[in-house]
Amino acid sequence: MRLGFILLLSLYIAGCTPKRGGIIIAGSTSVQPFIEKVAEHFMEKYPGITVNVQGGGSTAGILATLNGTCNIGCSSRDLLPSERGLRVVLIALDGIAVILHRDNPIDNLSVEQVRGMFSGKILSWKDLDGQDKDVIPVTREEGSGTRASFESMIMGDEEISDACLVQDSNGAVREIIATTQQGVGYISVGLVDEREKAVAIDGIKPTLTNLITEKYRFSRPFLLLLREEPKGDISTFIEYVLSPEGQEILGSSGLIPATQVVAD
Amino acid sequence: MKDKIAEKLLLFIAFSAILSLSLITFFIFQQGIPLIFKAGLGNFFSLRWAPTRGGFGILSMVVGSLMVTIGALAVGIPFGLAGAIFLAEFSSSTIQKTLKPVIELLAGIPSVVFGFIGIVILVPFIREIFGGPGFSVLAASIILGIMILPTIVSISYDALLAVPKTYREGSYALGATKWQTVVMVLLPAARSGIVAGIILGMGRAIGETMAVIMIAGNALKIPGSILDSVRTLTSTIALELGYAAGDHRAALFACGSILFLIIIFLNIIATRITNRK
Amino acid sequence: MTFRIGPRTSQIIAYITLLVMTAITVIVLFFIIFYILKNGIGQLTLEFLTDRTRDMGREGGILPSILGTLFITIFAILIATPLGVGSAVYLVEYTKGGFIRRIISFGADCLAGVPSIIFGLFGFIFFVITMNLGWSILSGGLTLAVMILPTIIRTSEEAIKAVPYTYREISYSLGGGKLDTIVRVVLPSALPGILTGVILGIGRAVGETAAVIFTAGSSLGLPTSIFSSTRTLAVHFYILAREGISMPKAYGTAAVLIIIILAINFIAYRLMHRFIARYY
Amino acid sequence: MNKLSIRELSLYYEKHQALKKISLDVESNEILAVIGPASSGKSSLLRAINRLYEIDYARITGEILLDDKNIFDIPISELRRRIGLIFATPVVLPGSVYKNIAYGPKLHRRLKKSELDELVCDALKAGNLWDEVADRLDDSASRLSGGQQQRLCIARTLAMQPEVIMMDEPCSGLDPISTAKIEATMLELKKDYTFILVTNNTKQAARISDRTAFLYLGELIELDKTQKLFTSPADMKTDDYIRGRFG
Repeated sequence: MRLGFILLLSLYIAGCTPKRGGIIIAGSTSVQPFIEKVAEHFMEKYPGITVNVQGGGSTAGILATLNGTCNIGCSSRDLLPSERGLRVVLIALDGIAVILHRDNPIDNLSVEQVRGMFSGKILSWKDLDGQDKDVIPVTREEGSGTRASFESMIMGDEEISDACLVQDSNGAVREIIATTQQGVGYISVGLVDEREKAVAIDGIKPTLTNLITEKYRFSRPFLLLLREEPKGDISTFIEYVLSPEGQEILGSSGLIPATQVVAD
Repeated sequence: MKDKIAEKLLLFIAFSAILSLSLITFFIFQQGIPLIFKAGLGNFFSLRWAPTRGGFGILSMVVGSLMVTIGALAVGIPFGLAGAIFLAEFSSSTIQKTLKPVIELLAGIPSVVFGFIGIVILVPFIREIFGGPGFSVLAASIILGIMILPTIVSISYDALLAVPKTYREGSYALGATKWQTVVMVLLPAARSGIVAGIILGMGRAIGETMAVIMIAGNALKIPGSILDSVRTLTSTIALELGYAAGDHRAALFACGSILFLIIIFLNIIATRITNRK
Repeated sequence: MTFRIGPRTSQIIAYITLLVMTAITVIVLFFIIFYILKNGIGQLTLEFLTDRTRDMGREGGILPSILGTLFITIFAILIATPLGVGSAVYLVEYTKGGFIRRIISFGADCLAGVPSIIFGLFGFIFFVITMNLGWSILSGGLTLAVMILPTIIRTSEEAIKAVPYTYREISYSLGGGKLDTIVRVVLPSALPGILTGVILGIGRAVGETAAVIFTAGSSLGLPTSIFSSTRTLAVHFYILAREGISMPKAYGTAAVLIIIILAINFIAYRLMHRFIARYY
Repeated sequence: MNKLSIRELSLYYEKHQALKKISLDVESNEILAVIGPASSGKSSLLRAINRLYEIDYARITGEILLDDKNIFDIPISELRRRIGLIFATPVVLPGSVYKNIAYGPKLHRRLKKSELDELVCDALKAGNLWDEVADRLDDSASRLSGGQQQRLCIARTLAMQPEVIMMDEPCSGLDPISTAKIEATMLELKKDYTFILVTNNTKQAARISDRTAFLYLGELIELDKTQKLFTSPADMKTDDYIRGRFG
């Protein structure tokens, strides 16, 4: 019992002066899988530096960076005016793809049609020359960066209907669309796999070329956030992400590397 | 002297539970309650949940929580009571000794595993049979019902066993069958224990999060049928906490406060009932 | 003519109904365990258990999650056990009814009923943010400690109550003080019962998701200190399964989780049994 | 001289008064038997003397002197070391025979292993148990027979080197042979210790005690030489009791 107390006390003292090992990255669950991949390669190249990557969400990442809970924040949306003051590093652009079950005959949708399905105006696939079945739209949760981008790019002034299923990650949305024939959802282009398909919007497919040339307009920035000028290990990591090697990893995962955007 | 110090120290330690409870209450309420007044009660108990655009209505989530809880009880109570009665009155002591711990083991299975079974088996099954997305009140009710079974079986079983032997003997002596004895004597006598078990199960169902997120679909709309998707208070918190900031986060803590109040209320009732006997 | 079911017939109908319903309950339980193990056991190679997690869990093993779970659980137990056992000792040995006893019991009962998501919210706002411990083993462990505290209090209380009163009398009559009596006689006698509570607490901590995902984070790195963020087995499984990252790995992780939980419950059950055999 | 002096002792459990103004003396090296029907206050008397009543939340008035010193002026653990108590049912603590005996001495002072070994051996010998358990000191004490367990309890008390040994119906659950062994032990130990023996068995009191006290409903009815009390009691109630007319 006494031991427990001493332990508690020492923990408390230790808690007041946190010394944490390695680089902690936190934030957007959309950025997480990509940065995780980069971090894996980074740690192979620099075995002395550990990188911890976790989700939490864009907002949590921004807050965590502001109060120092993490060293680097990730965001999949631009900062709000109230959140300014952080250093922002653009690492890539991410296209948002509207996805359907792979057996769905439809390959092309207009912005209005997508908006109609998510706002609850289009209730059956029949209205889209499909089968006479209900549309099951799957959206992201309130506050999600992907949802915010989707709302501003596709929904315009209309609100996403309450009847949509809600999931809290790209993967979870994809999982439902992959198993639900009537489903429609939206996720990062880089995460679309063979079990579902990304449809063309107004005739333009979300391919890498179309994204780079901005023919496919639905994309958003992936940002790393810093509280101050990066030093030491943190700066090594940022440099690695922006190096040709780091950018190649992001590019091969289906993102548009920042260097290419700048080059355009 | 040594004894005196020990007593003081132990008294201090003994307050750890109530202290934790107070800290939890304080922090959840401190984060959540101001928003309720800022948004106004009318807004807070409305149907519009758009926390990034000033809509803080939790009504549909409260209704959702109640629906899955009632659904879970509809599954859990009959099976739980049947199991308890069968174990306590209709089976040999060997079966009792083996089955009771086995059923209690069910309580140890992590909720994510239940949710997973829901995703891979129950949801596709419902989708095949009834159509629709499969993520539904029905799926959540069945999975939650299974999850609260051990609580109900275990507590009801103990309550049945606690009924004095003389009651049974008295009833048999009057020529009643076992089943008649159960219905007319044992269940009424064990009523308070059984109700306490059900209330604790109810608390577990209303507070479950991960399994519900995985299988309920989480649509905000109040479900029109048991095949529709549903959103509970708990799933809202877990879904949105990661991305929430400012008033949005406060709104999630407000959801937590309401949930907390419901749970404490249920606990007080359960304690009242158990203490009465 | 009205048809009435006689008492004998109703007895038979009731018996069959109860039998069938109980059988369904038991079958469902076994099915869940069997289903997970059947699909997951093939994944359980040495490599799976001892390798780092790669590509978000699509490749590699679950070593970081095993270690993370282990550290968080040990941490939670180290904190909750002294507090829980101390509270139970105080409840049984130092209070005889009265206000203090009622308020402590009420606290423990309410805490036991608090849903894990509330612990998650609390841990997030209190340990992660207010105390600035970040997403870490420390925050997760402290949150879980609070969560399993009532389990340990309750089982220890029962175990200590079950120690025969005469043991205490003997110890006092031999000149032992209250503390001597508790430390040398009561606690050793109640040990199996207390351990049962601790082990049940471990089981709860290992299987918990909602309370740790917001306090320990979801980092896949190998934990290096108590300030490392980590992803426990349950959280890893949740993310694998929910985001459809890799079903085989999800089944494998679930199998590990189920095996640990079964083993823990089995040990707890055996200890409890030995304890009951000794005192009842 | 008087080992123990009790003056006007009353004991209350909440409202109920279990002892009513008892005054009696216990002489050194005697066996004082206390007899009386159920709830006459015999056990309460013992629990008052070593202050064990305190754990029952009872309270007392009056005075108890050990070697002319008020028991409340003696530290409680020393008091209880000096006045041992043997209970009606033998209660062995969990653990080995050795641990049971060593429990008391270890509470009171630090001892080397060799000293402790010697103490355990002496206590078991004095308790007439050594021959039966010498080769199984590490066995669980709960495996001993009932009679052996009770002698273990006596040895456990002896190991603390007490001055007074109080026994609360020590033979109530035992067979005649075990009873005889315990009585023989007591008679042997009498030269070094003072005994207070509470018993329901009037024949046992008559057999081994020097003096006998008769308690009835918390009052001391009569105290006299055993011989005298059993042959010509002064009080009618005593007479009725020893003739088995009530109780």
